[in-house]
Amino acid sequence: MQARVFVTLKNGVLDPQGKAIENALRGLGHEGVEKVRQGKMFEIELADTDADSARERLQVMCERLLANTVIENYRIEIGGQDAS
Amino acid sequence: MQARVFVTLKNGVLDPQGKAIENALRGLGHEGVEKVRQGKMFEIELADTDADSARERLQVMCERLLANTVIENYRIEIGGQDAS
Amino acid sequence: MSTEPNEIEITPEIVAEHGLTTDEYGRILNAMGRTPNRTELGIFSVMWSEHCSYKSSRVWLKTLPTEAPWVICGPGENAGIIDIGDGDAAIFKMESHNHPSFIEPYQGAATGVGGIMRDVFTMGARPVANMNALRFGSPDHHKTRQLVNGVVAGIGGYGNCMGVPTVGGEVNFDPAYNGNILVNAMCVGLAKTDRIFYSAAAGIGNPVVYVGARTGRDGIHGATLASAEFDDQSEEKRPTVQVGDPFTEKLLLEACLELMATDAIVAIQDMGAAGLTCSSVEMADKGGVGLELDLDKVPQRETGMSAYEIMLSESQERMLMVLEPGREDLARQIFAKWGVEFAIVGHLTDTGRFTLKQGGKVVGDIPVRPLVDDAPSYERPWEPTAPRPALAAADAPAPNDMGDALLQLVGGFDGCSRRWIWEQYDHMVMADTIAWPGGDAALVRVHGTKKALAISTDVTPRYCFADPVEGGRQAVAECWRNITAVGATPLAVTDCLNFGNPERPEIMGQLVGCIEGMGEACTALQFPVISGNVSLYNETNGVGILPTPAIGGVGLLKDADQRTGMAFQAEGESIVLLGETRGHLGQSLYLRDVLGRVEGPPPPVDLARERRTGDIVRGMIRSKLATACHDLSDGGLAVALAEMAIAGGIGATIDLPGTDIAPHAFLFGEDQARYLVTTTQPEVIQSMAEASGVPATVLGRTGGTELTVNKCLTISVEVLRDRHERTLPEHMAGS
Amino acid sequence: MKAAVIVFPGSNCDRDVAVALHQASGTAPAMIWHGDSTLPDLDLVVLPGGFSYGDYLRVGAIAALSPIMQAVRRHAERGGAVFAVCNGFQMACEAGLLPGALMSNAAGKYVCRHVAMRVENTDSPFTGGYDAGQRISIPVAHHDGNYFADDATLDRLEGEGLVAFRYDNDNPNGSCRDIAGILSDNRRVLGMMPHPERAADAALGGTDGAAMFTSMVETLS
Ligand SMILES: Nc1ncnc2c1ncn2[C@@H]1O[C@H](COP(=O)(O)OP(=O)(O)O)[C@@H](O)[C@H]1O
Ligand SMILES: [Mg+2]
Repeated sequence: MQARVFVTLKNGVLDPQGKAIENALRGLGHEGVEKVRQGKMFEIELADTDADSARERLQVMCERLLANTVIENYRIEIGGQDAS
Repeated sequence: MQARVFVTLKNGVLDPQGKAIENALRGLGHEGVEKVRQGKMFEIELADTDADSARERLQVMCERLLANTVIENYRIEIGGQDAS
Repeated sequence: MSTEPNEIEITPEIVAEHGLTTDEYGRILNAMGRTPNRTELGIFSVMWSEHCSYKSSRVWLKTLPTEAPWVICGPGENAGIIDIGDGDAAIFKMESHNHPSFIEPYQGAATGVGGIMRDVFTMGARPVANMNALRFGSPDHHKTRQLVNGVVAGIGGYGNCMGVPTVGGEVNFDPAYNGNILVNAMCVGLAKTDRIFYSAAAGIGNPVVYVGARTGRDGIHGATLASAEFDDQSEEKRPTVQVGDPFTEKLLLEACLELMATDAIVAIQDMGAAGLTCSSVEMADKGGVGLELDLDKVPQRETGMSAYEIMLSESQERMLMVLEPGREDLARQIFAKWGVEFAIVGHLTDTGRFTLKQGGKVVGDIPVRPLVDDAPSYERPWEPTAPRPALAAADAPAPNDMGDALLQLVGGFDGCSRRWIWEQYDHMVMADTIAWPGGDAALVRVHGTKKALAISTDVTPRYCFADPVEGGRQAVAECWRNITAVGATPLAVTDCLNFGNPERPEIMGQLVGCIEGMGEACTALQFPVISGNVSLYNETNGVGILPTPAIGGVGLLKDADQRTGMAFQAEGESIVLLGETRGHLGQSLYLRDVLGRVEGPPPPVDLARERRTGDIVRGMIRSKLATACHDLSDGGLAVALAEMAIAGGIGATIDLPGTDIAPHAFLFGEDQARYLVTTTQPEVIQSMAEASGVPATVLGRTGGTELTVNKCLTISVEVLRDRHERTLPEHMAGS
Repeated sequence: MKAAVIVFPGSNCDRDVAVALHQASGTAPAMIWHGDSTLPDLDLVVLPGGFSYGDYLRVGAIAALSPIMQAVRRHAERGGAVFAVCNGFQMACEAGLLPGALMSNAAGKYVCRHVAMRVENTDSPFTGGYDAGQRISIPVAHHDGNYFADDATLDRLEGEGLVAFRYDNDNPNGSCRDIAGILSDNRRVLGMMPHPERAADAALGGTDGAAMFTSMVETLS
């Protein structure tokens, strides 16, 4: 089973990398770029066949490792479908 | 207009980060994790209102800055819709 | 690619795709006694590429001096080795990663650093210092910023993670590098003289072991890419660039060093360019044995890899070893502890052949000797570079304002502070860096001793372009001078010879000329070449780079307390100029940056004078007579004074001696073999110098907050510093 | 003082900090491999700088899951001292030994240089050798030293005197309120980005970090 996890910085947490890219894009002449935030994406292949149990396991993985919930939010997508 | 760009390593390109995460997840007892690849996600706010022209501009940004197409692929999603 | 069968008809097109000429293919047929299969052809093509076989440069490299009583191992192994006393050895080498860095600056530069470190630790040394010599195109070329950003981040990214300090280097900007940047990385390591490891395989039947990262389809044909010219399409072709994994390399380093402390290793060789092919063939050839590999045993990252792909992959962070029989388990345990892949992939044979098996079948079988010995070697036609007419004094007029000219030089792209770069490198990790980037040579202590290694990389490409022989001499002399200026004894060099297309006689002439000059200087200064690397075909659309033979030198300071730096130490000290000033302005930074002209011959290098002056300066430093020391190079006396003032935060007032040299030529001329020292005992310095026939002129004194050259200029040290420091950060921030 | 330095795969300041401790205490600290799950009886545990697990995913995140970190946590819960430098600070935050998180530097670049800092709290086993408000210069070397915590946490840290060091008009990474190092509630765990072990030997360009090691030796023995 294929899953994707998106990890983004919480609102209100400064995103220096996003900011740097924003500036670089403007530097390249892209005037209309108003804001850039950078996040991470994990493409995960699981042995699970059951979507619910997979989602549960992914949630544990996110809480314990993939995201630092002090600063980050996460979102799980299973087989193309949004979850949690 | 809100867009998202996903940048992933091409197939066959070494992904040390993904590998390390994979190992760490297995170390945590998640046996069923078969493969992890890490990618980047950019959430971009554009002044554009026309989806087509936005897509075109994003493509240029990807080619010039957001991705290095020697080793990376990119995918553009506009307002929740997949493109290119 | 993997779907292509191994047994194919070798057409002239396939031969050409592999970068082999018809004549070279004839040699292959001769060596094989039959038509090669695809894997075998691939193996010949990488082994006979410029990068691996040095076919255009070999005859000339042989002319370089490589010996001295302290040289333990000269060119031919993974890196060169010198004896630094007390059973310690310094092991070092420099290598280029030019083409990959142009295509993917971060990963290209990173893997360059990873590769050179492997060359050093494969010989049993712990890497203790990295250096980097970089050449970029014009600062305002549209690609330059991104390239600088990526290359610097990549060098830092790899070295910092490895925990090896990057302690120095050099950078130039010139439009000649617009389409072809140079990224040369040097690594210096330390080992005990009785625990050095070589690559000659021995012991028929002994196991051949693969350790490190798995093999993927990375950079197949990287070695041939490094041997081909760029054109506008190169970016389209987009060869797979390797991604570096410094974490795996760090584990590989620790695991290898742990195994090296045992007696399990017979021979070891890193997998660099041409990966598994080059490493196995070299080990077998050096040991005069055959070697058989079972490709099914090679750890693979991807499925369905063909023999061709496995043999030509340039995946990073891998090593090949021959072990003593019965030591496999010990070795396996060490690698398991560090979490590094370990596999027995073959054994040594008495057949003298390089045999490859896959799926139980023989997929390659080549006699080792001809594969190495029959490699082509060319004496390519060459033309000497025409000498430049001398620059008449009247042709290099004084600036409108001497102070402005000095500011222009200390703030110019070739003269400004490189802090923006080296602050992105961990230059302090290992807690032995006692002289950081920003001085003449870096100094790194031999851990736990009073000894320190001095390291510098140097070359002035514009000199080499104007006169390759003089430029070659000057590169070596400047490196020797930088090491001397911190108080150390220069011992040996590594080089990285970056040139354009050797098939053009004028480029070949540059290579031949530079090597001639380097050789002379190395001989005269007893500064032998113990390792190095050649990078040719650095051209885009037929425009070559400036000839750039980068020299990386290492010296020894037996007592680190005797070192000196270039910063003015105190107010009221005398400033003494050692060496002869003639006011040579040809090819000077002043001529180029202030007058906007690139003309004349470079300054002549008098090697006997160089040696005499350096030896006496070193003595003054070690006896503490000299409180600070700086050699004179780009920008001449004025720039050297400014740098010493900026570094110390102390001003100075000097008078130019009464000579018939125009003041601006005295201040900005780039005559060689000169140093500035500060001292509280100018008379002693002067009489010492005079006794050795070295001119010594007391110019003035340190003190105050301004640099004043009477009748010429007065600038506050703060303004100088500001101009010196501002250029790179501002440019890189895009303002 | 019985001290141990934990060695993670990818640690690279483990030797440097061991040398500084050895110099200050006269005894070499034990070097303990991350794969162990117990610690001997110790006065001090050091989490050293480096790139544990390549700092892949997030700095310090994978190291925080190492078997040894359970033992380090127990040691800290018992009131044992933990000195966490640079990558060690990042791990300590990831492991929950200290509040907050370390994000990538505001300039987006690795930075290695001396920074000016102020000693904010001298009431800990680590900082007792300084005067309150003392200005010192110590090198940093990191890509992710940008300390972040929510305002409530920052207010609490400040209110309870748990900010150990602050950058003194010389913030190299954009950290909140110029924080360079913080203490745990019981002041027995110190996390800091700068490397005092690189400032404990005059030949390395300064000795402003030496007082930390002598202070640890005096109070923890
Ligand atoms: N790429 C670089 N990386 C690290 N340090 C560098 C780099 N380029 C220059 N430096 C440092 O900046 C200082 C000045 O460099 P350079 O002008 O080439 O010195 P010199 O004229 O003495 O050879 C040296 O200490 C050198 O090590
Ligand atoms: Mg110099």
